[in-house]
Amino acid sequence: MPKLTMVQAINLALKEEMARDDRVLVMGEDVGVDGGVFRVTDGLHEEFGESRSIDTPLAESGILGTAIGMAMAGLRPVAEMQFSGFSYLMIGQWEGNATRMRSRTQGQHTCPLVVRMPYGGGVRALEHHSESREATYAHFPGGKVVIPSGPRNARALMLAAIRDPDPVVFMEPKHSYRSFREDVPETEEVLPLGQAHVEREGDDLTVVAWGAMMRPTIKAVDAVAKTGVSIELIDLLTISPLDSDTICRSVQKTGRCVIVQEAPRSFGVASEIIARINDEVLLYLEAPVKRLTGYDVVTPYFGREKSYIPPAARIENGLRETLDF
Amino acid sequence: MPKLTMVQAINLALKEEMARDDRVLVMGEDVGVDGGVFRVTDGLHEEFGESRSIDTPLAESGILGTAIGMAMAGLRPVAEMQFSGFSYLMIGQWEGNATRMRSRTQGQHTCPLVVRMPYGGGVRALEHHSESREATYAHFPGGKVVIPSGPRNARALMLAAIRDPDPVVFMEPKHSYRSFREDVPETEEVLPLGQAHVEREGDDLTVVAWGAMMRPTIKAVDAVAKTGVSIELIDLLTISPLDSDTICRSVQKTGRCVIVQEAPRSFGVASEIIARINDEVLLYLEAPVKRLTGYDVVTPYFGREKSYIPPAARIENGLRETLDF
Amino acid sequence: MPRKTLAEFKVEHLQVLDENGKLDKELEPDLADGDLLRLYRGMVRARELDQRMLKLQRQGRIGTFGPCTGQEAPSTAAALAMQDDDWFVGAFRELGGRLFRGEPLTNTLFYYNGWEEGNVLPKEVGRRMTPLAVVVGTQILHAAGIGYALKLKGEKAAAVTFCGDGATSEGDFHEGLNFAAVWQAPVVFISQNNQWAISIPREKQTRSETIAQKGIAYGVPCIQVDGNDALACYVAIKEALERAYRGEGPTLIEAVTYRLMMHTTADDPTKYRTKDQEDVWWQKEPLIRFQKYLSAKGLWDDAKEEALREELRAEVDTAVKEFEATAPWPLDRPFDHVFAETHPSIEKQHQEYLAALKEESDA
Amino acid sequence: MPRKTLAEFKVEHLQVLDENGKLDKELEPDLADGDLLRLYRGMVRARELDQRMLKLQRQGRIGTFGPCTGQEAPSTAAALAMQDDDWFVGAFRELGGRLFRGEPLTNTLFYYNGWEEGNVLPKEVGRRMTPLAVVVGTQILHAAGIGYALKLKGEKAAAVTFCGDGATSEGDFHEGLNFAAVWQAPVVFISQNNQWAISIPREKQTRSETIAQKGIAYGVPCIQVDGNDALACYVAIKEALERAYRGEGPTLIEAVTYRLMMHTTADDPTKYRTKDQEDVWWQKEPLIRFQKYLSAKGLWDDAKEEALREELRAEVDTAVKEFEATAPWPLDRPFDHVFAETHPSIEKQHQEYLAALKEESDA
Ligand SMILES: Cc1ncc(C[n+]2csc(CCOP(=O)(O)OP(=O)(O)O)c2C)c(N)n1
Ligand SMILES: Cc1ncc(C[n+]2csc(CCOP(=O)(O)OP(=O)(O)O)c2C)c(N)n1
Ligand SMILES: [Mg+2]
Ligand SMILES: [Mg+2]
Repeated sequence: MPKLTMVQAINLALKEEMARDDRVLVMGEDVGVDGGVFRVTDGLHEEFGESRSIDTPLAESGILGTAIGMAMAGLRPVAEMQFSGFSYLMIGQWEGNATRMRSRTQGQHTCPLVVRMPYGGGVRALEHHSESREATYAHFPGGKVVIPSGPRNARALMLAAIRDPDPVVFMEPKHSYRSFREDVPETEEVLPLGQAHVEREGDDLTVVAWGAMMRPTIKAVDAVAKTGVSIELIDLLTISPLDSDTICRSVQKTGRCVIVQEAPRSFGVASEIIARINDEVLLYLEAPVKRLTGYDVVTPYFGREKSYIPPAARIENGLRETLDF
Repeated sequence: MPKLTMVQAINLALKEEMARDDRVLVMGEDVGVDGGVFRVTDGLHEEFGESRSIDTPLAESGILGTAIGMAMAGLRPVAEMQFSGFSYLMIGQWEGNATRMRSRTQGQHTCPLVVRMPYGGGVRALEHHSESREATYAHFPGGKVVIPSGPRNARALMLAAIRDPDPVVFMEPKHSYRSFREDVPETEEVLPLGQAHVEREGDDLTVVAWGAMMRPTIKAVDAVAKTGVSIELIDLLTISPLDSDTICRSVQKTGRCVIVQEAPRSFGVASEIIARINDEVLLYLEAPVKRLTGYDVVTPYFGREKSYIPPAARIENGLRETLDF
Repeated sequence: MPRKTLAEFKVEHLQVLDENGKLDKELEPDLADGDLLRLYRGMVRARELDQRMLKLQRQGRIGTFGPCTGQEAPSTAAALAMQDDDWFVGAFRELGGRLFRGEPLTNTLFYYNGWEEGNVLPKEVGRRMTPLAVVVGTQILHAAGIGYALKLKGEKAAAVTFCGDGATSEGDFHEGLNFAAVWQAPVVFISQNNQWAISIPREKQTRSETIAQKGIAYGVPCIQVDGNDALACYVAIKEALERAYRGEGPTLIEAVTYRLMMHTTADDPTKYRTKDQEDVWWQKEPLIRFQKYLSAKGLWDDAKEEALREELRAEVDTAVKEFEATAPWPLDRPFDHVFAETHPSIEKQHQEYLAALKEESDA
Repeated sequence: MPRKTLAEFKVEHLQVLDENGKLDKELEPDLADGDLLRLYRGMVRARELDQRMLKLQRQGRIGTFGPCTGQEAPSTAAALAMQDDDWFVGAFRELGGRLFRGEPLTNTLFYYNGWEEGNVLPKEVGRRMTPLAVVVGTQILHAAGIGYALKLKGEKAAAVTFCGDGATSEGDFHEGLNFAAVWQAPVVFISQNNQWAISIPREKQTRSETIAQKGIAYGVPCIQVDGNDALACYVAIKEALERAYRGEGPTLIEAVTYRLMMHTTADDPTKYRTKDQEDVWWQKEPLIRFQKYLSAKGLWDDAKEEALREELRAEVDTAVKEFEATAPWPLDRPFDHVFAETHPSIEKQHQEYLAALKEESDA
């Protein structure tokens, strides 16, 4: 099994799927000749030509809006937003059309497309290049939101997202793009959307994280586990529709839960998870669910960004506090 | 005290503030000569002229983007999105500029502006005219989200919103636009932003609602109260920043809570309220917090809309269930 | 080196049949009599349904709707000019074209009664026709994307899309024309300039002398046509389609027309425009002149007109009866099409909803 | 009635000083020697800072940044042409103009080191200058709104805004020009067409022959200038400003230039363009020809050049030293400017954050 970075793994998935299915194409700003500013679409231009790796004009609504047309006409576009911070310009098309075309026409027209977008902080980038706003997309019915946490699941989820008959926002934690490698099987591996993954099993505490937060969380979990505590760690993988069953089953068992979220605290994904726990297994809780999150401030420029994203030490403290409650 | 509808009360606030402060102006599609499709800006054109009641071209990003420029240059624009369902087209400007200008320039440039938008269902309108998406705006730091529930607080909150030094999304429950009247004082009344209002005091159960959900909720609360239960009813008024103190103090007292939300359930405002209760007063809870909400489906067309928005009977059932838990 | 001219542009206007029914023989399209009659019939059919809907709305039998009266020509002419394999990507004032393409009359009735049923078309009709686009201008981009797909697949087909004059102010109009131009995609953009966007007159919408010239910004061939002249519309659209089929990219057509009725039934035009202006445009409306044209050709007379009107009114009657006799789908239908396959968390809400409905109806 | 021409348009090109320093006397602006020298100095100052930043970035002493080398003329000429009361609404390649308007060199260093400090300007400078606009094209609308405000208040002032060639594809460009045109707002739109939007060449960005002609879509006067010719830039901008002051509305100026360096330091242009193309444009860059022009006027010589360069390098040295000696604001500063007044729920998070920081540093 080759050891790949997440960039390489997503690139592999795109290549595989474009080879397998000639309806699939990639499109966006600089995705063609340049291979994408993060090189995620590198080589696709050479292999599949410019008509299937489209360098578009600089217009996000234009990219999604035309992708919708392509999807309705039988193609399977994978559109890139260069950074999630520019994706707000296409929310009109997302909310107004991509997520509604199926219900609007009762299945007569559909939008099988993927919108890829690097998100999140930690790469010393300019303003607007570091936000984590999965909750924004998760609140719109009719669209799915997927966030991989490592190379292997990124590849398997990307294959699933492209094959999914509905529109998927695929948010790529750019902090994890090249920071580590994983074995990625040579043979095809596809993970189902809408299902969380239990990364570590345990009995004393449930920890939920996703995307770039998985790495510091694993670090914290392992540190605390060394002290003899049994921790269950859940990687969401799909944000919406949310797999509450896996979470609630775990909390029912452990009675304690910590959620680690990069985004600002309020109205984020962690809140929804707490609400699901409240709905289903409140009476099993032995401590308040803890949210370790970003803060309700405008994302700081990179000079002051680091400590705004929960670092491993803070997560570790949070785990201990919840265990000691 | 004159009895006014919410449309008249907001119109009054705009008129008062435009008369008091010549930096204030209204702008948007059809807000001028026509007086707005709901007549909220009626008469402003005659009284203040077309340069302060601006009929803009049909472009939502254009409306907010130019309003931002006006605000930076010393005006106090009140921009209308004709329906909240079209406001997604301006989220790029909202997230990228309105909510960030203060922090970006550390207060050197600011965006004192209001974006008014009718939202919500119940008026038999076309597709895209019935959504309730306050959570989308609430998750962006740096902007406030305000929702009045009746004529009197609509007027007092509008005055506060216009005078606020920061950008405010002012969501108007169009179902309540003309469905009832209230006494609105002749003298100026201004309500502080960021504070919830305790509409009824009580000891047995806390109920939280906002906007158009207040009316059916009051009905349900009154029906249940007749059976000798003491219910505290909180009207949020400001969605973000959220006044958790008022909510948590109440739940600490009552031990039970029901939240009524028009929007789809997941990743909505109710989830954040539950999370705040979890953070602060979990141990006082005697029952799971109940969410009575819309569903995670694409908002149905008006022929099937009614029962998707929590009706009074459903709320009443929910209150009883939570009391009986 | 003085200031030197880099590029020059002009915008043309096309009229074939003037408001008095006077024909420019040289420009007359070569249409078979049968096609001319179908075109006329298509326009009258839309008018009849439109006017009936106004009555139904006033009687509270359907919800708010946006009439198309006076704007029958551009979309009906387009539908005549198009092949089955071309995509029809409308906004919301193309009743003529939609019906001509085969949309049943009942769909419009369902739709404006707030039922998703109205968007479900017979397979052959719906295959290459998109549903009404309520968010102004967004469909323009879909057409550009569809055009790209047609080109990629090597189909000799085009996408024809419509928008209003107001819609040209939206960013999506700009992005749609630009993408289609860069891609040289087979797309015909038709802006029905009906002079108004609700209460906003054309002069407040944009300062350009014409809507057509907006094509210059994208290097897209453009023309203004008399949008109440079905022949001019046909000629320009046919030409644009041929260009598209030949791989020569998009065209922008401005069809100058007028919204003779209110914006929607919720609107009161007396707030913002004069009866005089309306009267002037009633003189220019598209049906009368076409009728004169057909009569001059010996294809039409009063008896035929009466027979046609009667037939179409009967058809509308039948559709209204069918509509009113139709039981709506069950209330929980919206749960069926959130995704292709439901998800446990949504199915759970579904069951909860059904239980709540039952409880409420039992109470 | 044949197809009749409704409207005709042309787009002009203006060059005053060609790439060899040859001057068109007739078009030469009437600028005092002092102004010419200030203009040159302003461009060289930007070049010196830009090149130093490239070095700092490679040494890891600042973060990613987007160089402006080769594009000094349009914004510096604009700054010279503008009054203090005009608003400067830039994108991110107007280093020349920003410095000319009085922005301290250190601001750019702070900014690209990831500190909000970089956006806080001396009061008089910041008063009518907006911060860098990262989301492409959004600032264009702000300029239109500022223009409206100036007009409403009756000020004899204008907003001058910049964007790239890529930015013209965004919906906000379209909406900004349209709003300003409808309002006849005093705005000068300058598109620095540097041929590239990261890796996307101008031909893939739009099919129009010029960027300038996009003004036709809005009824906005437009012109293309040699954007490496500071005199042509000055002439066109001055003319546009005068028009704006006279209440005659906006102008669109396309300044044809070239991005001589990478898009940002994170970009590798060898992936998508040739060294040859870059070389051709190095021959046309703006400083050399202006130096020739000044020399021909007897205002410049090698000694002066050397002295200027030395002086400016020393200034940059000092700024870098000051930057590196500056302690950043405290880590919790972002809590101070969420709103004018904080809110209990945010203050609570603030305290929690401070406690976490303390705990982490104690550990
Ligand atoms: C994005 C968006 N903004 C606002 C509206 C509300 N609205 C519906 S139709 C309309 C006017 C449309 O004018 P035009 O494009 O000229 O089309 P017409 O109605 O004249 O056919 C407006 C403002 C909308 N549906 N979508
Ligand atoms: C809305 C948006 N989309 C994408 C980006 C990423 N991006 C930054 S600069 C740039 C290219 C800009 O090209 P152009 O407008 O020509 O300006 P130039 O960089 O050439 O000065 C892109 C795509 C962005 N900052 N904002
Ligand atoms: Mg119109
Ligand atoms: Mg460029």
